[in-house]
Amino acid sequence: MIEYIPFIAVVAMILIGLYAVMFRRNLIKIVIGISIIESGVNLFLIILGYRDGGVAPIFTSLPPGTKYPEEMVLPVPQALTLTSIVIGVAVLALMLSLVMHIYRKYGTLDVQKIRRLKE
Amino acid sequence: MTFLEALLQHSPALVIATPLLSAFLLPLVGRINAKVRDVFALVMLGVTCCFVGLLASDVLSHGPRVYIFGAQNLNVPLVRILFEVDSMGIFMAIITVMLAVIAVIYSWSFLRREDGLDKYYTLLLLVVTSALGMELTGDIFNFFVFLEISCIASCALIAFWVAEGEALEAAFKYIVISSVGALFILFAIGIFYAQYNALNIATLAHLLQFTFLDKFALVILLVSLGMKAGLAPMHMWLPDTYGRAPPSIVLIIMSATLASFYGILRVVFTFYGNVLTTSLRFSLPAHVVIGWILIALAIVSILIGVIMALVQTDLLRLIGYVAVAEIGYMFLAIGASVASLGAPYATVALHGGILHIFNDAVDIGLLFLVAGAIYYVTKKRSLDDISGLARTMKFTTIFFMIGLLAVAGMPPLNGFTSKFLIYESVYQLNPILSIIALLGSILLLAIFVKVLYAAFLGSELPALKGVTEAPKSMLLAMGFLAGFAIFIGLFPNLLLDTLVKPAASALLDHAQYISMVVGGL
Amino acid sequence: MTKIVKTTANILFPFTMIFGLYVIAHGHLTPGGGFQGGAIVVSGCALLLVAYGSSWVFDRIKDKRLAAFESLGAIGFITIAFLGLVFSAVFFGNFLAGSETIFGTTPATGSTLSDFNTGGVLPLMNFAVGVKVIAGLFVIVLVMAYASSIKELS
Amino acid sequence: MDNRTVAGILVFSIVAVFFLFSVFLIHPFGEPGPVQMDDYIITHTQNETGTNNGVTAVVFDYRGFDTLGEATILFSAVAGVLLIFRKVRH
Amino acid sequence: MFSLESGSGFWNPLLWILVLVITFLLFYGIRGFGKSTYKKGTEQTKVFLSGNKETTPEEMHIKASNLYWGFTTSMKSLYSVLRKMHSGNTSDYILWFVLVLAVLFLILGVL
Repeated sequence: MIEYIPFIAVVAMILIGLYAVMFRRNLIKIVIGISIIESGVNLFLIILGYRDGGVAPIFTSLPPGTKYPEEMVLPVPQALTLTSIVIGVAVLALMLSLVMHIYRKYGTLDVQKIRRLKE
Repeated sequence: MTFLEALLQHSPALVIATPLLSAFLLPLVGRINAKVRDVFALVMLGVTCCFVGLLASDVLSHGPRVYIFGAQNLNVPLVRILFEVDSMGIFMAIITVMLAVIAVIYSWSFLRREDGLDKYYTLLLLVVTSALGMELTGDIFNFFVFLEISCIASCALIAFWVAEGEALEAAFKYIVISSVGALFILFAIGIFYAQYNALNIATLAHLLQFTFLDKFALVILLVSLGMKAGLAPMHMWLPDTYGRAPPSIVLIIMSATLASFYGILRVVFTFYGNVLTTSLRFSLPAHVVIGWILIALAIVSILIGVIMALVQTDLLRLIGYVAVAEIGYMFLAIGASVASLGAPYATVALHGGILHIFNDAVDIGLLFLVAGAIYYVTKKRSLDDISGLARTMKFTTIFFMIGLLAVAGMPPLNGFTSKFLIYESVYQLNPILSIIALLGSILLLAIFVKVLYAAFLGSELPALKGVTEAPKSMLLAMGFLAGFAIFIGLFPNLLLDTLVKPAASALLDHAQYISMVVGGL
Repeated sequence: MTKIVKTTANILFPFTMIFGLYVIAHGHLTPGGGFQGGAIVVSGCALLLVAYGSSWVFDRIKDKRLAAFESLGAIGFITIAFLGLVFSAVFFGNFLAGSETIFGTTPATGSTLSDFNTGGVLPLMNFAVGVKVIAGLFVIVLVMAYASSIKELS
Repeated sequence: MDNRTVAGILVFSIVAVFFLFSVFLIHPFGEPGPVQMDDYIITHTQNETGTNNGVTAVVFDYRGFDTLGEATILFSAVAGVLLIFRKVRH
Repeated sequence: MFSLESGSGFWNPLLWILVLVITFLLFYGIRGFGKSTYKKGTEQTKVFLSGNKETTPEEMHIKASNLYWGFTTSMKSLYSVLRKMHSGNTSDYILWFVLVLAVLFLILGVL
């Protein structure tokens, strides 16, 4: 059980984010919800690549006596997470600038009132 | 090695790199002169077209082509990203570049009076790049990256008319939907990585066991990509977006949507190709279950699309709902093909589905361009405010009628050819499906007769006295698509034999796709 | 903002800059790289935005110029990839690694001390990405801060 | 509680149960299953790419094309933000 | 070469056009019988609306939202459901996504 706690944290984060997107009415909170989902997925990728007692896969001044590859964490998930974080920043910037404009046009941030496009 | 051979060898990379480099250069080119910028965008897309054509001629005659980034040869664990171009991918790439060229030609006149055009062309080229990348890549994380590029760039383009609140609303909805979908796809990629420690599609397809986690990932991939492709009941973003984006952009967003649809094809046929025939509980084969799920969602899409389109008054939004119905036809064909895998009519259904991708791009694209022309000359969106346009806009009316008949599946236009294959093959699976598909087509005809009557026939309204014909470049763009519609309607076999049949066999022959990479080790 | 904030920002800004540039330059040796270092530099610039106000910064740095810099960074990155096509006959080829020229030393296997002259094209790519991220993130922060400070958009 | 909330909570809990159930089938934290790709990268980073940093080697060399896509995403976000705020000028 | 085979049937657009042209010629011939008695500018071409006055073209035009009135009225219950479904609310879009996700999880989880 104890070794699955990080995975439970991942699921909890994804579900909290999904809850915010589904049931919160404020646009900013929806944006925050998407950010939380993204953090959860990033955490998921990172914990997939962890090896017990591993060090970062960097050879500069590596502690002497470290056996590699057995004592290094996996590098690929870290690279994927890096990509994913930058994607998250880009999405966040675009979403927040849209929210700024929507607030000026609609005068509200309530998602139930921002629905001129329906039916 | 001659120059041409070298070019051919590197063309999978150049297909992506050319539009990408031109997108990076465009803000700098745009500082010189507006005219130079427009020509630059078109010329670079033309160069991309040449590379796609070169690649297509090679792939169709010599089989799939693999390109590895950063190394000459495949080596034992596939750590590098690679492109695997087969007939299906190249078929989609041809559709993408065709739509892009037409959209650029159309934009010349359509957006002449707008500002922010260098950003517009930059983002347009980026969406084209991302759609091409999704179609040619052989790496699942790379697919996700390109999906995100298309999501962000199209979102910014949807909000092009920032002065309208509705455009911003549509853009916000689009980015929420697509980023949530993309994050779920990333979660599924993580599951694959955890189980097999690979990110390459061919390797993963080779290793796939259809464990519970694989089923879980399959559901996430199907639903997320289905939402991006506009499958009901997750289609609501599509009419919003298509109705509020500039119509030239709709063509580009449509190519991204079709690339998501291609993603579903790839997932079902290649990724899970090895395990499709595994028996689940109650001795049901997996492909029957997946096929009927797709068929059910497709039927819902067709019915919701046509029924909702019937009551729309906003022309662009109406065509958006029709696009949902057309997506439903594609999913119907694919679902029927998966459900009856192995039967002779499964191949026919797949041919119909793949041909319908092309026909959908041409027909819906033509209708959007016509609606954009109407908006350009009248500045009105609602069908209630326009009437009698046939008197002044003769060419536009003709193009609209071609698009109308083609979408409704009337012979001898191109919509009929693919729908004919779909009806015939689906009938053998279950006659009721065929009847629903026909009913949808009839309702589509009714919808467009309404539009024809309301917009083009009838008396001339006093408010529309000064209306003239649309500018020449817009007519040229519409003419291209109308020409395609007629030509494919008259000679369907030309397209079917050269592009569609190889694409279908490439999808069905997943063993070849896998052995191109895994066997080469 | 008050004088305390401005003075603190004045003192911290150069250190942030230097640290960010260090992270970019040593991306191939220590944790970090173009993206991370660029983000650190932009956080220093955001400090200026907070301390002096966005219109003060907007007067001094044009967003168009920053966007052009960002394009240049992206073009630099893809140009290095194209150079791989020219010199090692494959797109994204690492043509400098092991060439014993600039950045061409191959480090000894196992734990080594940091040798700046390694990594092939990786330091160059880090630099290009660093330029791109600095300009790109800064223009996003700047435009959004300025737009939120004025009354009327569009 | 209206219908929407009830339906929302219902489907939300179904998805939650499936997510929770699925992650317990993944390998435990700290003991990755197959590692052939990552071990190859760790052992070959220094002589293939000439860099000491395994993560940078993956980001810029082995999966450099992803990084190009990532840079493109940032570029398109900047272009998008500037497009949306194009009317904001002095 | 020009016919599209589907395994159970075929479709030839050129043949279809040939049939269409022949039919048009036939109808053109039939039309010729009545043409001789048709005279322009006489009582024959006047509009007759049961003795009512002819309205102006602007009044004759039916607006798009009024077309298919009968169909939409008879399908009122269906349309009220569909209108409620297309609420235009961003959260609802995600709700539909999660709903489909849950249904498919159940289907593939049970099987």
